[in-house]
Amino acid sequence: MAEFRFCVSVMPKPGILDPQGRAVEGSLPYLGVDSVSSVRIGRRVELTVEAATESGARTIVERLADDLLANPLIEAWTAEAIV
Amino acid sequence: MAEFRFCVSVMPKPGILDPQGRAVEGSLPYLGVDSVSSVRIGRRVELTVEAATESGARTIVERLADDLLANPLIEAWTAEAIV
Amino acid sequence: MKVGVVVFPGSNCDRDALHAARLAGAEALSLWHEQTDLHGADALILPGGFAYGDYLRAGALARFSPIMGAVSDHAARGGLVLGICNGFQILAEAGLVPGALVRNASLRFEHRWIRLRVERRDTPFTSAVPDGMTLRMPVAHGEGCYVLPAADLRSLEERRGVLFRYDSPEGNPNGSAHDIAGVIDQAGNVCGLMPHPERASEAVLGSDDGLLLLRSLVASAAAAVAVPA
Amino acid sequence: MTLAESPALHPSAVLHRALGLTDHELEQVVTRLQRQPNDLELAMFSVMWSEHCSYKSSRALLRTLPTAGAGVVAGPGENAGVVSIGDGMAVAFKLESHNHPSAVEPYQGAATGVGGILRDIFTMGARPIALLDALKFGPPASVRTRHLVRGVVAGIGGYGNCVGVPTVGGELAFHDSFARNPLVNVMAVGILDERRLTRSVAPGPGNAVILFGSTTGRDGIGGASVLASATFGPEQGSKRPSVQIGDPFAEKLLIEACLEVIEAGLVEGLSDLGAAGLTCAASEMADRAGTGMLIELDDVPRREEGMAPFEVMISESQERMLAVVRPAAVPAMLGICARWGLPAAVVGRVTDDGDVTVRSAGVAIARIPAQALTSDAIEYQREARPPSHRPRAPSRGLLELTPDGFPERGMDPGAVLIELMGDANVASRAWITGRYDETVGSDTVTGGAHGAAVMRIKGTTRALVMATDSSPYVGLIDPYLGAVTAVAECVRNVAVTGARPLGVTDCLNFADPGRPEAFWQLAEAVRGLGDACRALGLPVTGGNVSLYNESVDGPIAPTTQVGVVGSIDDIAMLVGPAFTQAGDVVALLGRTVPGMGGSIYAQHAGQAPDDEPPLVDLQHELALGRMLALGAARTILHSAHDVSTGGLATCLAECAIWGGLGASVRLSVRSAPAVELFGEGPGRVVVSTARSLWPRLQGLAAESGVPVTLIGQVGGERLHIRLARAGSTGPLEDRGVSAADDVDLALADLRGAWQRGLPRALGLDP
Ligand SMILES: Nc1ncnc2c1ncn2[C@@H]1O[C@H](COP(=O)(O)OP(=O)(O)O)[C@@H](O)[C@H]1O
Ligand SMILES: [Mg+2]
Repeated sequence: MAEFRFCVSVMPKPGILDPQGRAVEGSLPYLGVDSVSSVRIGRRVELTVEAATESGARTIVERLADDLLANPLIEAWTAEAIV
Repeated sequence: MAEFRFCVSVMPKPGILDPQGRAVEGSLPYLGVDSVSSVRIGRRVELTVEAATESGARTIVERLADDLLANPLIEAWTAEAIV
Repeated sequence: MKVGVVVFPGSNCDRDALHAARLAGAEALSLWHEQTDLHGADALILPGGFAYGDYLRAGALARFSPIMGAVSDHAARGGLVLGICNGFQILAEAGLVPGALVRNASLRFEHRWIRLRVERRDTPFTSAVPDGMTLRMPVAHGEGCYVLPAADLRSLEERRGVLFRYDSPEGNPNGSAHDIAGVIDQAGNVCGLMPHPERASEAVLGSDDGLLLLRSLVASAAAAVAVPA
Repeated sequence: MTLAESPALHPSAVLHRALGLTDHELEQVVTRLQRQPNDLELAMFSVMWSEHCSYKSSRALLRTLPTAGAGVVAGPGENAGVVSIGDGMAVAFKLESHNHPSAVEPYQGAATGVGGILRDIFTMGARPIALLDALKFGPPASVRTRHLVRGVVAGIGGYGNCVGVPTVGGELAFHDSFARNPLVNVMAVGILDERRLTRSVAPGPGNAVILFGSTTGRDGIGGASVLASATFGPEQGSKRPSVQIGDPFAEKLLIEACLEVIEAGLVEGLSDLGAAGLTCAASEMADRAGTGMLIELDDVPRREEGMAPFEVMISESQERMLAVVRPAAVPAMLGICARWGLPAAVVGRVTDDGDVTVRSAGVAIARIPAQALTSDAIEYQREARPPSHRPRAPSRGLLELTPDGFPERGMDPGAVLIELMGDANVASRAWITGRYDETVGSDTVTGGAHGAAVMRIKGTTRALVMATDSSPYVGLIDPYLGAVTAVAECVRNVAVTGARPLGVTDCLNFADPGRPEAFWQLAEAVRGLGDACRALGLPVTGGNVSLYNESVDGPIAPTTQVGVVGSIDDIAMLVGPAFTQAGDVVALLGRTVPGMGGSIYAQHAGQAPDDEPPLVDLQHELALGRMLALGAARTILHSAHDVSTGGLATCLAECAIWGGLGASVRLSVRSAPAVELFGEGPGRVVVSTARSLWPRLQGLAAESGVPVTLIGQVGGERLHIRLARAGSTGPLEDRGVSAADDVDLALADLRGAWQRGLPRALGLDP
């Protein structure tokens, strides 16, 4: 058995409103920033998986992401191994 | 001028309590998952920057991360360009 | 007639729900989330609060609590389930009612007294509400903005699945689509709403309008008990 | 067991100074130990002898406070004061500050402040039923203030809402002196069955000591991190987080678990872990019981690897408790913790040697008499010196006054009233209270928006009434009077509802006691607090002292925060502040006293008629309180609202706005219109009642020895205040003053100004 560290990024689906992202955009002028747009805010989950192989670990991560970490109605996720 | 898309990952600093991560870990047994540990939860911010060069864009992103996106007392961030 | 109130770690309106269910005439018992049987409860309330701290997403962790299997089975058998606030979020995460509840548009926790329009009186949750009456009760939540993809929203409206809407001069407290405050599932026996009827069940607290919903629940469940299917 | 001489960790011989102990204090440590302390022991002394834990500068003063009273079940010295409310029930309440953490990290600072004060309540066996937050910030227009307000309010809501304790009241004030040093004082109130009263003691040598709740990490090591840097090198040490993160979810589980183990009779003593963590809980519990305690350091459940012994002993990780449990009850206790998902471990036992002994790998690495850390900690008699000049009332120069003290001719007092209604210190707090769950628990009868909070007690006809007040503007001019004013106001806020005040808690927010002027302020405030409570017959049942509240801008306005809890037997008799009935008469109890110092009007006017704050007549306050209780019990009062910030005019406006009913009032001008309308003299209450009850109200006032004046009538959609010269019924035109000296405003305009005031001042979205 080995340990693998993964990161799952969960972002609001396109079309789902993202009030947090909008709030950040709204505060940019106060920081004197006018070159930033399309801010989207999501979650980043890092976790360690114990498994025999990386692909075994990935399977577990993907199940977790599907079942728990993201709500498929409103969010999309991607998972990657962290080195 | 060109557009660059960046992602800023904001995570609780090492040693800083992460109640979210802890709660997720605590409920994993109910999902039948026992091989996952060290869960840390942070934010992922995606944004588009208009700048002449990527390094110019990065400077803006880094300033934003410092001033607005992360709380330096308890959070650490990293920024990377998304392709 | 027994109402079971499910207690998740972090639930904080469970005692309020028990109290209000008793005021509505029920025998009320609390059901610890690690149990897998309902101890003879005829109707269930998933109370408000912050199950698992509402960490990750409100309701996301609670839906995996051991008792949720029994809750689903109860619902599948046609048993009544009422989710209030956090309970609504849990039902939505568990897929027992349609939709998702996300951060309030204001990005702030909102506590205020609102008026609730009751869209249907032919449900087990609203049968005791007099015609034309709007209900006054508090909302208290940070993630109560109801979202549903446009097509699903249309079919929800078509099947008259929206049971409650905000109807206050100050407007919708959270940015919910179509001012939706509460919905009912397709079969009509699972209901979730963000406002707190249990906190508006005695005049001394400012309103007893909420008791009408609990009375409806208790009467409907009692009727179902009296005439076993 | 012998104490292993652990090697000195710090290269320099002046470790004690780096830890914040003076040379004299080190000598005192050596005297008490009768040997040199090792580094771990020095760390334990340094946190326990801090001002925060030892009250070394204030202990002598606090001893002068009256603490005895009917029904007091637990007074100062316990985690919270407890007063009996009859039928075997009692109320636990306490105020506490979290000022400095909130200045650094407003969200977490405020959140952990809420967590800490709640633990003081449920430690005693009480279920927390209410929170009140008293907040002081700098000028509302400043960017720093806005950042702090947002963070603090979000933190209080974030924690309180999640644990499910309603935040039902509080206080909010702005003053330049709080710009860099905001005050975040939180009061918690709980109810318990008296038989379940649990003390923070470690009785019974041989009993097990159980640490439960969250695991222990490196949170809040703060100053003592010099020890870490000595061991690990400066870079690593400076990375040590000292910001504490609150986990309200863990706290909620902790509340339920604690109440369950107390109900089951499993604990002999229970304490929360706050400042100085395990060291403080262990030594206080042992000292109070006259026992000792052995801590097996290796058994403490940890969150991080490689923690040094001192880090474990002084960690301020949140949401932890220490319980003393009979050996036979240990499995049941651990079982309940497990069911609530809380890490728990036996970490030691009670001993009979009077020492706190820390052991690791079978070796004692610290041994200190418990007394030396707590009741026999160092104490100072600081020097007090009154300031050479009294500061004048703050000036901003918005309004001009003519020498006779009247608003400038042509100046409309209605415009002044509108301005005051929108002042950040007076305006509606709805923006803040709307962030707090005010109704969770299903007991809230009256929340934070209007005067005192009222919480019914389920299953009874009773209610608890609670409020918190302070008077920093008066305190700035006269700290003694500031404290007296705060007590009088807070007691009055409770009394106007018809409730009987039960006891007082306080939080003393002052500057560096090493400066004689600052210590004088503290000493004066404690004198005022004591005098006021004695005069009103109320015990001080507990409180908190927060010193060193100053910044590069200088010291804060001396702030004596006061909290009062009262009880009312029959909630049906409750009197609210709002006008209820058109046609009712409006009367003023008490008399206008001169003095504009410290008033909001003085801040706006720039030049007040005088800089003297109004004096408080405590005998009158006592009579007033009795009269209000009788008035409620005999159902003579339809409403009662006390005159405070902004004076009689804003008081009337509030009665009208909240009731949705206007009023027309005629006031006799004895001194100057500004004093009558906007003076903040204490001891006054605006009441309304049916015209037919007016003779009974007069009779009650006479019987109570309280002056009462009929001033008007409820009704309409406007607030009309006509100023008349004393002894005459004629208007001021007689004196050639324009009719603009009348206030005549639509309720809608008053309400608008009042509602918009705070978001506008703070630049927040409404
Ligand atoms: N200003 C005060 N007035 C009355 N009692 C006080 C005051 N300050 C502290 N005390 C009492 O001293 C004891 C220690 O206070 P504190 O260290 O704040 O307790 P804890 O650590 O449990 O919060 C408590 O019993 C408290 O009530
Ligand atoms: Mg304590």
